[in-house]
Amino acid sequence: MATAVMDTKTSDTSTPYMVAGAGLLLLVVGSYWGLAYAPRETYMGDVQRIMYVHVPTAWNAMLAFTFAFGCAIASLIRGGYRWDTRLEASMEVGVVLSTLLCIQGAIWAKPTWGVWWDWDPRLTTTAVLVLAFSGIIALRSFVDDPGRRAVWSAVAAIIAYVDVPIVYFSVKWWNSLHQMQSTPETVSKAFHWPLRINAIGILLLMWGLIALRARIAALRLERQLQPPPEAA
Amino acid sequence: MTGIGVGVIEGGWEFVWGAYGASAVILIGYAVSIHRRYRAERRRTGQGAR
Amino acid sequence: MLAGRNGSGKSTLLRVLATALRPDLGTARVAGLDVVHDRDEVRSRVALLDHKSQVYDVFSALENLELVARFLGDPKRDRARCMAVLEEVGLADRARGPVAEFSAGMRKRLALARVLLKAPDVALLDEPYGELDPPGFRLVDGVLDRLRRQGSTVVMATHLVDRGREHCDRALVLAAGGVEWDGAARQLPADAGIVA
Amino acid sequence: MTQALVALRKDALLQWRTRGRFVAVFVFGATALLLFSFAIGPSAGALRQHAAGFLWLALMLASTLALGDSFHGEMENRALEGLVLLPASPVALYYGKALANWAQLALLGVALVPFMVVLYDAPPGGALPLIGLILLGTAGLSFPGTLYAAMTVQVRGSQTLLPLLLFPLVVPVLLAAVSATSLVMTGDPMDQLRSWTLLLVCFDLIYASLCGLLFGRVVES
Repeated sequence: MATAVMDTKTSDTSTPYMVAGAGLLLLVVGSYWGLAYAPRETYMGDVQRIMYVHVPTAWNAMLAFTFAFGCAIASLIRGGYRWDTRLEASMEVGVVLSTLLCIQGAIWAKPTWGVWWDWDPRLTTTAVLVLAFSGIIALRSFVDDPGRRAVWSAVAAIIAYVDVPIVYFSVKWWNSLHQMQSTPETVSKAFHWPLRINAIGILLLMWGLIALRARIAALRLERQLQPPPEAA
Repeated sequence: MTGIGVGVIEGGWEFVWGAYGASAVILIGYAVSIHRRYRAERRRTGQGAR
Repeated sequence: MLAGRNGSGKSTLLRVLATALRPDLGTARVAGLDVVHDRDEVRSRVALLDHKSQVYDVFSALENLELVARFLGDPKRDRARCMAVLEEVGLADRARGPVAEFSAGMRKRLALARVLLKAPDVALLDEPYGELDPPGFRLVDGVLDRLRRQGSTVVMATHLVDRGREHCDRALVLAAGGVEWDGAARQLPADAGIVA
Repeated sequence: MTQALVALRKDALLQWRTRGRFVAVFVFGATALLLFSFAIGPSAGALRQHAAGFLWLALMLASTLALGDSFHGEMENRALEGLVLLPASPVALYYGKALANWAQLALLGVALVPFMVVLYDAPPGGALPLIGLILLGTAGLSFPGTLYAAMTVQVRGSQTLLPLLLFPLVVPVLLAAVSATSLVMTGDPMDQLRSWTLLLVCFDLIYASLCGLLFGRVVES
């Protein structure tokens, strides 16, 4: 069981780099398009351009945690460490993307609502998500035994992910008492292209990073698991 | 500065650059940190078993 | 009987056989059952005397045994049976006192009582003589004989080679996780695997 | 099913024998309530408005202490492992412990209410709905909390890890419980109490079943 740690495609290390590179390239293209060519939005003016990076980050952050949820289930059912390394990787990437999402959201809220944090249900849920999964990453660093670490973080990841819709609804009801629902990012047809390009860009970047981060985890695990000296 | 609230928002470019800057710093910074960690792990394992 | 220096893997082996520890590599079978696939079946047939006593300090000796009896769910293991087992391990007079005040030797006797109460097919005893006084030694000998009379297989890890030779049929000496010597307990050399 | 009752009886007896700890946790909760009022200042109006929030915050903080303690008895002599190897079903052991913890936290909540009423001059509202909400809210804390307590007690630094894992998870419980409690205390003009109560019930059901399923994996070595 311990030997099935490494991903199959370990020999060829360049694919993740290429995928990540392609992602970055697309991001540059999409951002340039959004900043330079896309027309100004009638009400929001130029502040609207933040959407071209904010919405794709939101989609991919959610995707990363959904993938982590899948890895957690697979890790519990299949055992072995392959899914565990992917769980660790996708959780970390998910936390980084969600943190970025909160920062972007705050920067977008200031000119729009005059406050850095407007308790928008989506953003508040993201903040809770960042805390929940950072807690799981902390749990992993507290547990030394690889087997136990794999099972426990998978259990915690499942519990945390199931909580996301509940947090969203509770914040939405709680928030609707104070102010009318903040306008969703209404993105008209003309603005779709930079959005899609950036979305695919971040997706590729995320995919490459998760693959690399999983290998880091696998290499660390291999060193930790040093198979017992072969019986003479 | 920007007109806040229901009216049309003029300017606000500093916020746009802020958002894109933060995104670039975090995404690229994180990618570099993964690359460095990956190289360190491969070197440590490279010297060991293989 | 299992002999061998500290850290030779005696306790680990017993814990794997008792399904308390999942083996990373290889397989293990107890009473013909695989410890991983038929885990619950193995558990119902096996009893482990661990170096940790596995008892609740805030409960009394009797309460601890009754708790085990209730979980085993067998009506004939009622309070009388628990008291009888406590009698056998010499704790009858301390049946009601909280285990927190028990000495290490008394805890070992209570742990032995748990094994006797379960009357397993296979008894895995890790250092049964540990922390016991001379009368305790005789007590353990009695327990070993009673388990054997009940038809239980006993796997005992101990350093007391002479007692092992007396009560066991077969002996293994472990060293660094491997088997160094395997044969009839009678022929077990006095210093096998323990010296040097 | 009988094993669950045996486990519940065991955990109830375990908590009764260690009731000294419950008093300490209660004192901690009461202290927290007092500290909140120092943080806000003596103005009755402000305190009364946030009374529900303070009650539930104090209860959440105190419950992490109670939950963290609930597994020390099990781990001392590997007693829990002793039961698992009988074999006692982990699901029964979980619900025994979770229900016992729930009862303890509910008792803690009810005991804190008079303190809140006195300190914050808060109208207690209907006793029955208030107790009902305390039951629903503490269930939401106890079911996931028991699972996380079983995990973190086996690890060093569990005092920080348990709240770190539990608090982000129970955000909906805090939001719903605080909103519902203040509605009970200060009147419910737009009849929102039902939706908050429904949310609490859903949370409790989801995590009572999910944690029961996953508990076995947590205690297996």
